[in-house]
Parts: sequence; C-alpha cells; structure tokens
Amino acid sequence: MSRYFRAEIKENRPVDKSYNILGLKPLKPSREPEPGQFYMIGIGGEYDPLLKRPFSVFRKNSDGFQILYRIKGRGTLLMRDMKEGVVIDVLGPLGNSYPLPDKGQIPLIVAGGIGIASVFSLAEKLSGESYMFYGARNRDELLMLNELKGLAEELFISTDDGSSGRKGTIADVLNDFLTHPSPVTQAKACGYSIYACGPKPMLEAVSRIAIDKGLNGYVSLEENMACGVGACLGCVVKTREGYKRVCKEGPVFPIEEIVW
Amino acid sequence: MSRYFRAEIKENRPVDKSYNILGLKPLKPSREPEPGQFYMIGIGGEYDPLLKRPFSVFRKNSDGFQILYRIKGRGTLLMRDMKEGVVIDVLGPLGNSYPLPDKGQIPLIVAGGIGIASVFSLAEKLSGESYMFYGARNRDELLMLNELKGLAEELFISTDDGSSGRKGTIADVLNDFLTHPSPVTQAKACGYSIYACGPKPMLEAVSRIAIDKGLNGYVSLEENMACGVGACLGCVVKTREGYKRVCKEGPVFPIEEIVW
Amino acid sequence: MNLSVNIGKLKLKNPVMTASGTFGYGEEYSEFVDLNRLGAVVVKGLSLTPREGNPPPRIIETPAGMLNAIGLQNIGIEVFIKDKLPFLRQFHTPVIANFFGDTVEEYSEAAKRLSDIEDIHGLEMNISCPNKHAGWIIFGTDPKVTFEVVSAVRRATHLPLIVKLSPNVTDIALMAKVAEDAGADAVSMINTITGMSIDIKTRRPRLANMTGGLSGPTIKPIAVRMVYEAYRAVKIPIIGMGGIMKAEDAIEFMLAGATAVAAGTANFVNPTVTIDIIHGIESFMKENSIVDVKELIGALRC
Amino acid sequence: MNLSVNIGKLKLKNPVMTASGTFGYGEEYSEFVDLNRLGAVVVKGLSLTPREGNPPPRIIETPAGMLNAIGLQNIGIEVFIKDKLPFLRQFHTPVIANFFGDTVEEYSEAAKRLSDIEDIHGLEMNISCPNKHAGWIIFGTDPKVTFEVVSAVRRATHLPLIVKLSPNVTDIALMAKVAEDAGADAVSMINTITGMSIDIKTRRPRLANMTGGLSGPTIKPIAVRMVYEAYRAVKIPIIGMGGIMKAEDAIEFMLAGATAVAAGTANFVNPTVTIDIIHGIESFMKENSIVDVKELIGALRC
Ligand SMILES: Cc1cc2nc3c(=O)[nH]c(=O)nc-3n(C[C@H](O)[C@H](O)[C@H](O)COP(=O)(O)OP(=O)(O)OC[C@H]3O[C@@H](n4cnc5c(N)ncnc54)[C@H](O)[C@@H]3O)c2cc1C
Ligand SMILES: Cc1cc2nc3c(=O)[nH]c(=O)nc-3n(C[C@H](O)[C@H](O)[C@H](O)COP(=O)(O)OP(=O)(O)OC[C@H]3O[C@@H](n4cnc5c(N)ncnc54)[C@H](O)[C@@H]3O)c2cc1C
Ligand SMILES: Cc1cc2nc3c(=O)[nH]c(=O)nc-3n(C[C@H](O)[C@H](O)[C@H](O)COP(=O)(O)O)c2cc1C
Ligand SMILES: Cc1cc2nc3c(=O)[nH]c(=O)nc-3n(C[C@H](O)[C@H](O)[C@H](O)COP(=O)(O)O)c2cc1C
Ligand code: FES
Ligand code: FES
Repeated sequence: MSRYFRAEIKENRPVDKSYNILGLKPLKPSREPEPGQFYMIGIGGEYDPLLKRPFSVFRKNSDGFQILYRIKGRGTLLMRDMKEGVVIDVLGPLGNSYPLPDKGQIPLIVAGGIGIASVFSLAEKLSGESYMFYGARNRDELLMLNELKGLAEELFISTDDGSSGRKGTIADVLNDFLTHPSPVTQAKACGYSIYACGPKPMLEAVSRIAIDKGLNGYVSLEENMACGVGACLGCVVKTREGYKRVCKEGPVFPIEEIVW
Repeated sequence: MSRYFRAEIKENRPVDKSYNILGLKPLKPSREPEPGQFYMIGIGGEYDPLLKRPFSVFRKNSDGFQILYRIKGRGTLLMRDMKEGVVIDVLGPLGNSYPLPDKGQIPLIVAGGIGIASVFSLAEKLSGESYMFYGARNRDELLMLNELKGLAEELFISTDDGSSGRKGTIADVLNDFLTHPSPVTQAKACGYSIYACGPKPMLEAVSRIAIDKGLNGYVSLEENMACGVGACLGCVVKTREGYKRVCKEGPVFPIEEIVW
Repeated sequence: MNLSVNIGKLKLKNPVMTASGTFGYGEEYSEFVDLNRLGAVVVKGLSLTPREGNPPPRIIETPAGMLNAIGLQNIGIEVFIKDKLPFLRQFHTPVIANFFGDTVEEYSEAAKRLSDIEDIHGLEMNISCPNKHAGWIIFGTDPKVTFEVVSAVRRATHLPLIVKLSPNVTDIALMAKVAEDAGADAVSMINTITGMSIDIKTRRPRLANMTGGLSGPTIKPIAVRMVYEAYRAVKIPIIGMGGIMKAEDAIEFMLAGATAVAAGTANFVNPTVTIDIIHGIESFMKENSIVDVKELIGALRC
Repeated sequence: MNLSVNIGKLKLKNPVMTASGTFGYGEEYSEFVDLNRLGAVVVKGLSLTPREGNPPPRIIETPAGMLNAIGLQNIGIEVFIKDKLPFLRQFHTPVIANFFGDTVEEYSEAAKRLSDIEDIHGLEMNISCPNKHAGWIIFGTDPKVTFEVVSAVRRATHLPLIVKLSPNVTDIALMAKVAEDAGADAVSMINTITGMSIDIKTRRPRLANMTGGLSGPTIKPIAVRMVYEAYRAVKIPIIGMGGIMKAEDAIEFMLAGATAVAAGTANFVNPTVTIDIIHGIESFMKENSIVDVKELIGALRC
C-alpha cells in the first residue's frame, strides 16, 4: 500500500468563513492514518505553488479521510476552489502519532485554533475518556462544537475575546483544572497525560504547565516542509538531542524534549 | 472605454476534441472589436503561466464576444478547465484589422486550421460577398462548417488527408480558382482581394500566389507575445521596412510587405 | 504621508518607476496609466543609431517568468528625441533615458547627446551589453571595464547617472561599489539573468538568439538578495527591480535597501501594475503608521 | 535501446541520478522508488564531523521554486558509513557520496576517508561552501581557490571525482575548465542560486539564515544555459540539474550537453519522479528512434 496516491475530492465544504473540510477518497488502497499523522496535499497549478501542503488527518470516514483546513495563504486559497470530482496527489499518512495514555492515566487534550484538526481523531479514539480544552480567538473560530460534545468526558472552552466560554487562553483553563481538580477526576486519576496541538505560544505555555506539575504529555508541532518524508531536513525543530524532523521524528514530540 | 477589463466567462464549450469556444462578457463597457483584432486573455494560476495569451476575436454576440481556441499547450489546457461564471482579465481589442476590399473587388478569404477564428467575423462583415477557402488537416478539424455555409458566396474545402473536400492544401485550391476563374466571378470581378490566416507555410504559399497573379491582399500573422500593446518589441516579424510588431502594426499585414 | 524619494539630485514624487524595455516609450501604456502618477518613466534602451534587434522568436515563457532576446532593438537617440520625447514632455514626471553602446566612446557620446536635451531628467546606463573592443564580453561583468565605462560616461554628463548592474556576476556588491567609485549617482538592479530553453522536438533553442534574459517573479529571490548585498556596500541609492508584481514585492525590495523600485515584466501581465503598486504602498504605510516611505529603506531586521 | 552512460570510469545504467540533499540517504524514498532502477544515488552532503545546520525556518516556497537554508546539517561521514551505507549496499546502483569541508585539508581528509570504503563508487565535492581560511568566501567562486581544493582532493582519492559547481559566478565555463584542469572526472551543475525573501510584516528575512539556495523549475533556464556554456569549455562529462521535473527537462539538459542528469526539488513534489523520468526518456527514444541515449548529449542544433 503506497503512501503516494491519487485521491478524488468527495467534498470541499466551508465549516466557517475561513475553514473548510476536504474529504478525500484514495483511488487505490492506502494506509489507515493514526491520530496525529498528516498528509502532504498536492494543489493544482503547474509549478506555482510548487510544494505540497501538510495537513493533519482530521477524521476517517467510509470514503477515506477528511482534513480540516484554515484558509491561510495562497495554497489554501487555491485549495478552497478545488471542486468535487477533481483528483489530486497525496502523500501519507506521514509522521508519528499520539501515543495512547498509560493505563489509568486521564488524557487531557488541549487544542488551540486549527490545532483541533489534529486532536479530533485522538478524542474519537479515546472514545469519551478524555477531558478536552479548546481555545480559539473568538466564538466564530470554535469549530465542530456539536461533534466535539459527545467526544470527551468534559469540554472546556475559552476564547481570546470572551465571546464564548472563558475569556483568556486555554492554557490558563488547563492550569486551573490541574490546580483545582474536581473530586471526580481526582478519584479516577493515576495521573494525567497531555496532548496539545495549536500555535507555538500556546504549546509553550502548556509545556511549562506540564513540566511545572510534573505531568508527561505530547505536543504536535508545525514547521515549513518540502518533502514530508525526512529527506530534505527542512522541517526541523530544536530538541534536547539536537534538531529533529517534524515530518519524521514528529510531528508529535514528548513535551520534555522540546527546546522552546 | 478601457481596453483592460475584467470579463465573465459565459460559456466555454468544446466544438471538437481540441477546440473550444470561450464566450466572454466584459464587466464594464468595452470597445467593439473589428475583424482581425485580438485579445490578450489572462489565465488563472498565480504566476505560472505568467503571460496572457493572444486570441483573435471570433464573433461578437449579445453578451460581448467569443474566441475560438485550439487546445495547444499548457495555457490553453488550463483555459479548457475554466468554468462559467469565473471572471478573468482581458486586454483588447488589440492590433489592426482587415481593411475592407475596394469597391468591386471580390474578397477571397483563405483560412488554414485555427486561422478560421480570425477570418470568421470578416466573412460575417462581408455578408455573403466573399469566396471562402478553408483547409484543415482532416475532416474533424474543419470547424463551424454549418455556420460558414451562409457566410460566403461559395465555400471551398480541402483537407490534408482528403477526408473532406479536396485532398491537398488550401493554397492549391486557391491557385486553381484563380487560374480557372468561373464565368460568374470573371464577370463580376474588378480584381480580387485576399485575406489569409493560418500556419506560416500556408500564408507563404498564398502570398506567393497573390504576388504571382499580381493580386493584393493581407495575411494575419502570429508571433509569441508578452505585452500585446507594442511595448516589449517581442512579437516582431520581418518586413521590407525592418521588423514590425504583430501586436501593433499587425496582426494584419499587406502581403507584399512580409519578408518570409 | 510622504512618498517622495531622491535619486541623486532627482526628486521622485514616489518610488515607483518603470523598468527599461518593458514600458516602451511611455506612450504604449498611457491609455492604462496616468503617467503623471509615476515616480519616473524609464524608456526602452537607446543607442546612437537605430538597432534592428534579434530575429524572432524573441520571447518565451518559463515557469513564473519569461526569457527575452529583443537584442536592444531601438529607434536611436535622434528619432527618440524627435518622435517620442514630445509626448513624454506633456507630463510632469521625470523621464530617464536608458542607453547603451558597443564601445566606451559610444557610451560617452550617447550620454553627451542625451544630456543636451531638455526634459531628459536622468540617464540609466545599461552595462549588460557586449564590448566590441573586448571580444564582445559584457561591460558589466569585469570590474575594470565597468569602472572605465562608467567613469567616461560620468565625465560626459551632468545629469543624474544611474548604472544598471548585470546580475550575471560573482560579486554584485563589488560591482555596485565600482559604479559608485566611478561616479554613479545610483545603481539599478537587477537586469535580466541569462538563460536558455531548448525545444526537444526540434533540438533547437526556443529563442532565435539561443540565450535570453530571464525576468519576472522567478528572479525575485535573487534580485532581493543582490539588493541587500549591494546596500551594505554602497552609499548611493539603489533602484530595485526583478519580479516586482505588487506592492508587497516593492516593499520587500525597499526593506532590503532599495530607495526606489521598478516594475518590468509585471506591466505585461497587468498594465496598471505601477499604479496598483503606488496605491498598495500608500495603504501599507497607512496601516503601519509610516509617515515617510524612506523609513522603509534598508529597514530589514536581522 | 541503450540508456547507459559513463561518468569517468563509473558506468551508470541510465543517466538519471538524485541530487544531493534532496533524496536523504536513499532510504527515505526507497518505499516510493526502486533504487535499483536509478542511474546513481547521490546522498546528502557529508562532512568529517556531524553538523547541526541552521535554525528553522529552513525552507520557504517562492514562485515555481523554493529557497533552502539547511546549513549542510549531516550525520558525519562515520555515522553515514555505519548506519546508512549498509542499507544502500543492498542495491546494485552506484552510491555517490557528496561531501564538503571548511578547509582544503578537511576536503582532502573527507575524500580520503570516503575512498577507503567499499561500496562508495564516486565522490561529488560540493564547493559552494565557505572557506574558513579565506574569510568564509565560497570555495567555488574563486578560480584559484577552486583549483587548489579540487587538486588536493584529486590527490586524495582514486574514485571518480565529480565537482559540483556553484552557479553564483560570472563565468561558469571558466569554473568548469578549472575543475577539469585540476583533475575532476566530471562536473555537476548547478547547485542552488543564492536568494533571499523578506516578510514585510515582521521586516525579517523569512529564512532564519537570511539567505538560502534557490532551486526548482524557476532556475531551469539559468541551469540549461550554464550547462551549454560549460559543455563548450570542457571535455569531461557534465551532470546537469536545476529544476528538472520531467523527462522533457532531462532531455533538454542532455541536448545542452549533459551526459547525466539529477532530479532534486522534484522529488519533494513527486516522490517517484526519478522513475517517471527514466520511463519518459525511454518513450522519447522509442518515438524518435534513438538507440543510444548518448546521441542526445550536446545534440542541440544552432
Ligand atoms: C504536520 C502539520 C500538520 C498540519 N495540519 C494542519 C491542519 O490540519 N489544518 C490546517 O489548517 N493547517 C495545518 N497545518 C498548517 C498548514 O500546513 C499551513 O497552514 C498551510 O501549509 C498553509 O499553506 P498556504 O499556502 O495557504 O500558506 P502560505 O503561507 O502561503 O504558504 C507558504 C509556504 O509556507 C508553508 N506554511 C505556511 N504555514 C505553515 C504552517 N503553519 N506549517 C507548515 N507549513 C506552513 C506552506 O506549506 C508553504 O510551503 C499543518 C502543518 C503541519 C506541519
Ligand atoms: C494575434 C494572434 C491571434 C491568435 N488567435 C488565435 C485564435 O483565435 N485561436 C487560437 O486557438 N489561437 C490563436 N493564436 C495562437 C494562440 O495565441 C496560441 O495557440 C496560444 O498562445 C498557445 O498557448 P499555450 O499556453 O496553450 O501554448 P504553449 O505553447 O504552452 O505557450 C507557450 C508560450 O508561447 C506562446 N505561443 C504559443 N503558440 C503561439 C502562437 N501560435 N502564437 C503566439 N504565441 C504563441 C504562448 O502565448 C505562451 O506565451 C493567436 C496568436 C496571435 C499572435
Ligand atoms: C522585454 C524586455 C526588454 C528589456 N529591455 C531592456 C533595455 O532595453 N534596457 C535595460 O536596461 N533593461 C531592459 N530590460 C530589463 C528590465 O528593465 C528589468 O531590469 C528586468 O526585466 C527585471 O525586472 P522584471 O523582472 O520586473 O521584469 C528588459 C526586460 C524585458 C523583459
Ligand atoms: C533541500 C536541499 C538540500 C540540498 N543539499 C545539498 C547538499 O547537501 N549538497 C549539494 O551539493 N547540493 C545540495 N542541494 C542542491 C541540489 O543538489 C541541486 O543542485 C539543486 O537543488 C538544483 O536542483 P533542483 O532544482 O532539481 O533541486 C540541496 C538542494 C535542496 C533543495
Ligand atoms: S519536510 Fe523534508 S525532512 Fe521534513
Ligand atoms: S507583444 Fe509586446 S510588442 Fe508586441
């Protein structure tokens, strides 16, 4: 089963002003993605844009899989205009995935903004056992709230402007949760395991909290990519053991490894 | 009325395997094109393809105008995929146009292949007075035959493979016509005026015939273009008075001017 | 909000000019662009006597760019003065005459002739031309030859003198410095990069002239780097160009060190691009509370 | 139909290789490409000791191309031999080790060390690296320094020696000649062209390293021209690269004078591109009744 395949666009629908869901059906058998893995998606145009774009697997479905993407720059702008039925080049699933929590550990999933795309399928996999923390700039940028409701034991929300949930950062909400755990969680917990995906400052804040509280956990990182398969050394991040490739040793890294 | 405007695609339909008609509706008032003039058509993609493509005005219609184009390289391949409703950049009408025949002169219109796109509206304008010679590689590449029928006094056809009309080149057909004129044309003619558009070898053959027979006439030429407005000096052809710009002094040149 | 910049003693109302050879003699684009709005109009390269140029095909498209081999076709200085300059005189926008020669003497003579003419406000010398006296090697690729020809032209003109550098060199900063030392008031960069394309069906070069000059978005990263290198080497202003398609690109060149910019190939893609760039710079300045466009020059943070 | 070509005494079963730094150590693409099918595998540039490379961001996209500033990160020769070469040994495809150093001595030593190893079939020396002993000026831009370092490496190895030329020079033909005179068995060209890109919002370079190397379709016209210029200057074979995305591009390089070709950036866009190119060359040969691929080398008609 090759990780390089052509896939038909089954859907490409807006879920918000600047977010779309792209549903892809691989035209030949392809590997099952694990939560945290990603795909390199080919965008039309002959040589401009040239490079494929990396996107996390959002959800698997009967056709194949979906990605949830933010319209950000020229690549994703062109992606928005891709029509159903069009066939595109895809590479993946790539990278590692979120390790499951040890037995008895309570998974705490922390998503900032479009980071939700990466952890959504993890929440699905943990089938209701996780506590989820989801922050966004404002109410409009909170995506998939209905779908999320059933997915976690509890869902905490924050927005930068207070238009939904708590006003402030989601790292603050996590910190409060850990500082004042509810009796229920306290009773259940043989510790926590954190899974965070989102903008860098958020990941750094979450990491600091985890280290402070002596919790282990994982962050999913982003870096500009060319190859996606570990060949170009383009996508490195600084770790305690030197530079590591987001596309190969990552995108999921143990919190204590990263040098911010 | 600016010659640089945005236009909506009203139709983009195949008329044959490798030929399409593109109907454009200028979004603001634009100038009326004359037969022989052309437009520079912007093709999507950010910077690749970069340059606009030149196409003759094929027909005017109530929306605006149409072009008839052959799918040739990467630009026209992308054009084929442009959808109705999409808005594109257009520059034109550009260049000069076919001068009308002197009083009493019989216009002989000679088209080779996609050259038909340029002379079609001339035939329309001459409303049935012209004799038309139209050659193509084979039967399939003879376009718009139905529409052409009413347009000319008489329509002569040739194909390289003899699959329709006479087998051979359209220049040969023209030569025969001029060598053995019918009593009707002979009676009418205060001379002929030739209008030719098509591949270079055909234009050269037609020009030789015209010069041989002492007839005046015009050829419409093609050359790679960048600006379309006479600024880059990219599109020159050799004339008796030195290089001239196809986009500005042309595309229509008196036959005797061209140095083949 | 101040958009004006100076190129030597030449004051431009804004930093946006046209790149030589891509804007004809101004007239060709005057139906799309109010020439009065431009910082300056730089005309197609002129020589003492008319030049025929290369046979066609002269241009071909490449990924995100184009190759041209016009071969410096031009009507010659005298015809320019008689037939083209009167049109440009109607506008209150500086006219910069781009020119070249086959020998040092031709360069000087051309500069002298152009300097006599009222309403030519500056000279841009194109040194990406072969030197007849030196085996047709490009004037702009040998520092000694560059120094010689620029010095000669400097002596021949009192007009603001811009030296247009060739990018086909190992050390652009050195070439900029040589131009400065020889008396240039400014350098402009980059001219086109030599390239080639072959039709594999016919096995022939796709340009009749074999090689041509690469321009357009494709060369922008190289051009920006060269402006940045030159900026650290010289004190005279730099006019930046090479693939500028929009205001953001123009600002990028200014941050790298350009005092003014020129749009070239972009005119072919969008005939109103120069005006769009001026508007775009204005909007950027408003959004970022920049009162003087000069604040952008070399304002790259490292 | 014969597709084989020779690079010095090295026989390749076909002219299609991988460009150093774009194909990792072969392993990374082995799930997409049968390495046995390739003309040769050229691995990521190696140095005597491991290198950390530059901080991220290391790559950004440009129109029809990309800039990279990996900074020659590599695991070092010893780890390569121990951990990566055993994998490559499984295939009957020549392995070419790309390498570099900070000094002439490091270059020689690296060449010596690599030459001791069985199953390294050729060396490609990257001279687009700064010379520690000469103010960090690039080895490959000064003919004298180039001659010195290539001569030294030549003395240090019996393996076929390919010198990878830098395109950031005025006269590529001269540099190719210098490499030939210093004993190179072949030259490969082009390495990336130095470029830069600035984020106008932050006013910072978009690469942490300020400048980077431009690659991809955008540089093809420049690369083809350089191969053509070098072909007329040297007798040793040329390995052509720079923006090769498909068989047509590879053939274009061969017509310009390349004996073999390499795909670089194209691997990122299409991981099976090398195989696609081999197939495409075969089809082209069939359609045009070409029995030996060597007929294409330098077969440009002028
Ligand atoms: C492992 C991984 C998973 C990702 N998952 C998702 C996801 O599920 N949904 C989503 O919306 N986005 C995701 N991203 C970010 C997404 O790749 C970028 O938003 C996208 O590439 C932007 O492309 P553009 O052309 O619109 O933007 P531009 O800024 O125009 O892109 C220019 C170049 O920069 C690169 N680039 C820009 N932003 C990023 C970024 N944040 N990370 C990596 N490269 C970037 C592009 O790939 C391109 O090469 C992920 C990134 C990584 C590395
Ligand atoms: C005045 C004029 C009128 C024309 N009218 C028509 C028309 O009505 N219908 C039609 O089908 N074609 C017409 N053509 C030809 C048409 O412009 C080309 O077929 C088209 O540009 C090919 O683009 P491409 O990207 O598909 O081909 P490619 O070969 O990929 O194009 C590469 C480059 O070469 C240029 N080019 C390629 N072929 C030609 C050509 N024959 N003439 C000029 N430039 C070319 C392209 O514009 C582009 O810049 C006309 C050309 C001119 C100059
Ligand atoms: C068709 C064409 C003609 C040109 N003619 C000249 C010229 O006569 N003199 C000159 O100095 N530069 C000439 N140039 C170079 C441009 O002025 C400019 O330096 C170069 O194209 C890079 O800018 P761009 O990428 O914005 O086009 C020409 C460029 C093109 C594309
Ligand atoms: C990410 C990246 C890394 C590279 N690393 C090296 C290297 O280590 N040594 C080397 O000689 N060339 C290196 N190159 C240059 C390529 O081998 C090649 O010469 C250049 O990219 C042009 O070819 P392309 O346009 O096909 O990529 C690298 C190129 C890229 C894009
Ligand atoms: S993207 Fe190439 S190594 Fe990660
Ligand atoms: S296309 Fe520019 S002069 Fe004709």
